[in-house]
Amino acid sequence: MFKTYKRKRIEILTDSALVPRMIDLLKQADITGWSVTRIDSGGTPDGEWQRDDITGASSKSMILIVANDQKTEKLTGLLAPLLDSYRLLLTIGNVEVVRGDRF
Amino acid sequence: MFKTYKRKRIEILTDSALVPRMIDLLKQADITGWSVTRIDSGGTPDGEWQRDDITGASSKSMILIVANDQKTEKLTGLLAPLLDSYRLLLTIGNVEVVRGDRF
Amino acid sequence: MFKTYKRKRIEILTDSALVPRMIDLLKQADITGWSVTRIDSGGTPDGEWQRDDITGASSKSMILIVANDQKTEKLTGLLAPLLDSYRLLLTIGNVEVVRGDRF
Amino acid sequence: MITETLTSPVILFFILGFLAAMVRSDLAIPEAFAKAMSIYLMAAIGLKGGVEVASTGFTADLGWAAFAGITLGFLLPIPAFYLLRHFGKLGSLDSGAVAAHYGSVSVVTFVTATEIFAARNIAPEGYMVGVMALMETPAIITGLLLARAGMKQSTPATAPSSTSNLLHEVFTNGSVVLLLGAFAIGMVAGADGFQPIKPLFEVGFRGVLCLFLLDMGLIAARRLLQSRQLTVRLVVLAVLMPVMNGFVGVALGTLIGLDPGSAATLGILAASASYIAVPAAMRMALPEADPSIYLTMSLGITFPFNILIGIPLFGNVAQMIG
Amino acid sequence: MITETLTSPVILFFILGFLAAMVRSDLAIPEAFAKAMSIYLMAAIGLKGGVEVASTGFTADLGWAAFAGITLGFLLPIPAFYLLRHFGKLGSLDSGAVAAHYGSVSVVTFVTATEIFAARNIAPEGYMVGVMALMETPAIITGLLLARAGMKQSTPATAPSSTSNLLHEVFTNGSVVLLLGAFAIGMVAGADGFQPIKPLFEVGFRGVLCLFLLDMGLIAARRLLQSRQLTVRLVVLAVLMPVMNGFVGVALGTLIGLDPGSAATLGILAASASYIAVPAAMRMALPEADPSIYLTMSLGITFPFNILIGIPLFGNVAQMIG
Amino acid sequence: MITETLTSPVILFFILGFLAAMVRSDLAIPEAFAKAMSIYLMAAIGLKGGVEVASTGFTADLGWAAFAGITLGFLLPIPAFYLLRHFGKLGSLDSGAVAAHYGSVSVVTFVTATEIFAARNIAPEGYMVGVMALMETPAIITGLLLARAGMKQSTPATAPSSTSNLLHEVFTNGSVVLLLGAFAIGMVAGADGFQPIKPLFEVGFRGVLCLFLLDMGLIAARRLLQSRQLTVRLVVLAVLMPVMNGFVGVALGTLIGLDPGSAATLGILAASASYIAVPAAMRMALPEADPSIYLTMSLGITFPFNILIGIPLFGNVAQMIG
Ligand SMILES: Nc1ncnc2c1ncn2[C@@H]1O[C@H](COP(=O)(O)O)[C@@H](O)[C@H]1O
Ligand SMILES: Nc1ncnc2c1ncn2[C@@H]1O[C@H](COP(=O)(O)O)[C@@H](O)[C@H]1O
Ligand SMILES: Nc1ncnc2c1ncn2[C@@H]1O[C@H](COP(=O)(O)O)[C@@H](O)[C@H]1O
Ligand code: NA
Ligand code: NA
Ligand code: NA
Repeated sequence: MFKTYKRKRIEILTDSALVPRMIDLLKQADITGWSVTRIDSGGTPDGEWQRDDITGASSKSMILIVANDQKTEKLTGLLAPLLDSYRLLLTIGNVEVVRGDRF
Repeated sequence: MFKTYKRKRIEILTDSALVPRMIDLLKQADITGWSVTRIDSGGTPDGEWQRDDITGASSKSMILIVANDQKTEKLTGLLAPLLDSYRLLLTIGNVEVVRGDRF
Repeated sequence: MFKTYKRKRIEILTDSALVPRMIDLLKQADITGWSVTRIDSGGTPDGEWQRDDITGASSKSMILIVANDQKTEKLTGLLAPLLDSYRLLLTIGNVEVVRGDRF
Repeated sequence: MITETLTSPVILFFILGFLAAMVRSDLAIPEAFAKAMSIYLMAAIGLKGGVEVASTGFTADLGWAAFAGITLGFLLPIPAFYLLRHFGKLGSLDSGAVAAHYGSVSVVTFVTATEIFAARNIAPEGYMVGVMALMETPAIITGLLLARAGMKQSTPATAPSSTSNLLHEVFTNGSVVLLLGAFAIGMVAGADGFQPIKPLFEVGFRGVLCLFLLDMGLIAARRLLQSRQLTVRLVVLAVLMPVMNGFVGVALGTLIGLDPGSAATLGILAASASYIAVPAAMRMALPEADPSIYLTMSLGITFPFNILIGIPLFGNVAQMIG
Repeated sequence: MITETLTSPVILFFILGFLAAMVRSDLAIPEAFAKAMSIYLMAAIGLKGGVEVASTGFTADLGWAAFAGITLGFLLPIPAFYLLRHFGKLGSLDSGAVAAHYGSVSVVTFVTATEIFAARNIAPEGYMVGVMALMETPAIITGLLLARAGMKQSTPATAPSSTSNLLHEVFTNGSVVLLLGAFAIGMVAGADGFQPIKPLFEVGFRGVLCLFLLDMGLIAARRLLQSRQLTVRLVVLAVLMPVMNGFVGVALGTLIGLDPGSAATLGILAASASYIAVPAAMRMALPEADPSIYLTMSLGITFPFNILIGIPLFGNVAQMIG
Repeated sequence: MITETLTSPVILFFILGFLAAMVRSDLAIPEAFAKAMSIYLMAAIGLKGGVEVASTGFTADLGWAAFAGITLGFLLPIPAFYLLRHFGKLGSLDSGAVAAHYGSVSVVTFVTATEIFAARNIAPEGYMVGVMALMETPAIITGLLLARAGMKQSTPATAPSSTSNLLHEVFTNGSVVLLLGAFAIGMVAGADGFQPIKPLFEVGFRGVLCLFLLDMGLIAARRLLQSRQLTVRLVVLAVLMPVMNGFVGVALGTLIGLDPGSAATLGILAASASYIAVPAAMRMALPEADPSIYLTMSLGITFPFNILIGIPLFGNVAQMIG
């Protein structure tokens, strides 16, 4: 049988233009694996937006990361002060993975 | 240190044509933040489908929402009767977020 | 009132070229519902990649599945030996769903 | 005319796409590209129609053709609904949704027919583009009324979108706005104003239509392969309804005095089933109706039928009775 | 010139898109298609400019125009910043970000102006494409310096991206690289080398511009509808700044001896606000600035203003004083 | 011929893309657009080839060229495999996967070569498009047999996709279906039937090729920058294999009596490495092989090598020995 490990599943929703900056932060938190997907539209109390590739300034991406508790803690610490000014959305959930040593 | 809050992470998988209707329901549940991403293909016992932008009628989207328990309860109540007839998929998971008062 | 059921939310991140193979495995695990979305870029310790539709060989997809514990167990068993050689990422989380008998 | 049709590259690309999907090839046209071609084709035909009307002016024929088109749009769903309900054994929701598709029109069937009729020297009048745009939406209204009348007793959990919402959706539908907008631009710009942008909209037109039909062939065949709800009765109706509607259209067109090309075009408009405006509207207005029924009938059967048989058929009929 | 402008199909497509979004039509251009058109337009104008310069050679005029353009790029954000800060009541971060947009240029405004001036027989010189490319980035630097000077006291939690990073980003910006690269290719290839690829880049040009402006109309109107931060003062500035900058540009162009078409083009470049290079750079360099302010002002107000009024206005002014 | 090649806009756009990626510019071509251009190019060359063959008929030359192409496809992977295994130090899985790429062909290398040979008055025969399509898949079969022979002892956890599945995948591969389908349409339609759609497929051809090569330049350079697995030995092979295969191809083409242009084209087909059909097939059939090895060698090194050096080289060789 295979063994599963408890890890964190982190989602960061951010402007696509800021993805490289976020990846720098991931690396600072010793995280070396991530996946990015585009978000097409969304809404906030201020209004709604659609992805628009012409300006590039109003398109958002979701960064998905699986990491252990320690790296998650470190990343959250790096992100927390930026959440408001950068308009990030950060969620942290629990998942089980198989090859635990990879994360 | 920063404090984290327990919130619900809700996913609604729906036809892209029905996204505006779903957003109306979100607003009825006092939810003001959401993110939508396109789904490219999928399958059900009835068969498989691929996204197709010509008719627009066979493309699906995922709406992602972070909300507190009370709003989640309200939304689930609004959605439950529609799940079958609208062919929705609804999942509710637990996540931790940093700025809890926003959700 | 409506009742909710505990189910597993499974994510498989894989090369888009391997999605049909994965779907064969889902069917072997009696799973008949799934959704696929494209991933746009990502990184590993070896380097970073961007989706590229010309060769098709460097584009990745995420398969999302909601399933009960038994099917999840079966699927994980089928996937575990492939995780390394196919470079898959597999996460399993807990969610609540409304129409539990469907999964 | 049928064999001539079958050796035209436009049609051959449709067949190529259809066969490729049937042998389960992984050939795929990126959707953004398909959508872009659809927008290009609509802008091009709208412009050309508008430029033509700018030179001919509003004639009585135009008025009659528009009136005939709108009338067909409102009325054709009614017999379709009863056939679907009683011969097709569909519920009233699904019957209303399908009927709306057959009362409305298919832009690409229209474009292909125009090309083929032009090659046969029976090009329709420019205003037929406008008639097509006007025929896109009336059937949506009839289809919804029929569906709701049939299901009066059972109230859905939440009210379907309000009538005003729906009317808004119907009249601001992207394809209607684009077709009528480009038509208006063509009329304002006239032949002179059109000159500088003509190269793009004329040079590329038939080639883009080829690539678009390649994609439609793929989509049509994949619909057929993936469908499980399709009964023999529904297949019969997906062929019978275009034949019936097409004859009605040609006859009406000839009756009001249109030239054979325009009458044949009115026929093929009546025969065609919507694949853009109506599916989206039905998904919003009747979310409980099963989209795989109307999409498979419209795209999987009626569309190929019209492209391969309907167009030459109604062309011949119009020339005979015209 | 304004009424002539308003009946050109290029402008009419912009108006169609604007109106369609205003009545909340679901008309949408796939983004990949819009991006593709943007790349096509930049490659085409870069090539054409380069081919022209290959035949005329580097002239003193060219040098003066380039110098004037770069100077405008560096200096125009300064008065803009003070207006935004004191009349517009924006913070220094947002003022700097907006000012950078107005110092930089809008490619599609340039292209549209070139088309309209050419139709009025005052086509600008080919090298103006190069001038435009050079004007894309200086304002970014000035805007950032202004923003940072204003917020010296408050240190952001993490350092914004380092200056070297930023300069790299600014000079390797995709649109700058493409414009200057295509310009260089045009110069190397010359008229002969351009011949075989000319068909694509010339035949389709105006038609593609129509469809692109259709999309810009949709984007502009949707920006306006979705914005909530827009104050009356900001609306005033979004019209005032292009008028001011445009007059400065035309005057400077005339002063250094450019022909009326090129002077008018320098004017419209000064008047235009960036919608590609600068928003992306600001999002990276000043993530705390609110993108909805600069995008709404630039795309929602200044862009339509320039397309509908600025272009004919500066064309007339340049002809009068030229 | 090399300097002439290097001033052609088509090649200059490739270099622009390559340099842009090397300086880490954010220039990007939307993938849907790149895919669309790839489909357009394949449809265009398929059609043109088919139309030419419709007028020349099936000749003995055509038969010999097809036979030579298929033979090369089956055999070229064998020496490649041994070089990769023993000189390149790759495992048998990776060696088989890479060998399959070098036995197959690159569509865009073919198209670029055709353009450049045509400009040098040694245009290849129309049927070479068909030969190219036939050369896409045989190497996949040889490559897999080699890979599986080498790893007989070690059984993978699950069986790789069955042979019938794989053959299906190989023969219904989208690019093969499109090339052969368009070729067949060209043959059925003939010069007359092609006339109405010719504008799109001819007018735009070279311009689209420019933009496509811009993207290929970006992709090639980014592959190189991102690769970490590349050893010096593999770099040597990525240059050596095209040279060897190219000489074999030109020699064989000359031997069977092809004109210099067609022989040079057979050479460049042999020299080129697949970047569409084979990577996808390998990912499915040999998921354990490392895609970054074959993509980097094929796209990052061999493709630029062929575009910049291979094409003029084999053109010259064919003219000398022809
Ligand atoms: N920890 C992680 N979190 C999220 N995505 C990851 C992670 N590690 C790897 N990935 C994704 O999985 C892909 C394949 O990873 P690998 O198996 O390391 O080649 C990467 O390119 C990423 O997109
Ligand atoms: N509660 C939420 N759930 C999901 N997405 C959200 C939520 N709140 C905000 N977002 C997304 O985050 C983006 C930025 O939000 P904001 O920080 O409010 O500007 C929005 O446009 C949404 O796409
Ligand atoms: N168990 C599942 N897990 C993930 N996605 C699902 C599941 N079941 C259904 N779906 C998705 O939901 C869509 C609609 O399903 P249905 O309601 O069965 O028509 C399908 O096409 C899938 O994309
Ligand atoms: Na109809
Ligand atoms: Na400016
Ligand atoms: Na080869």
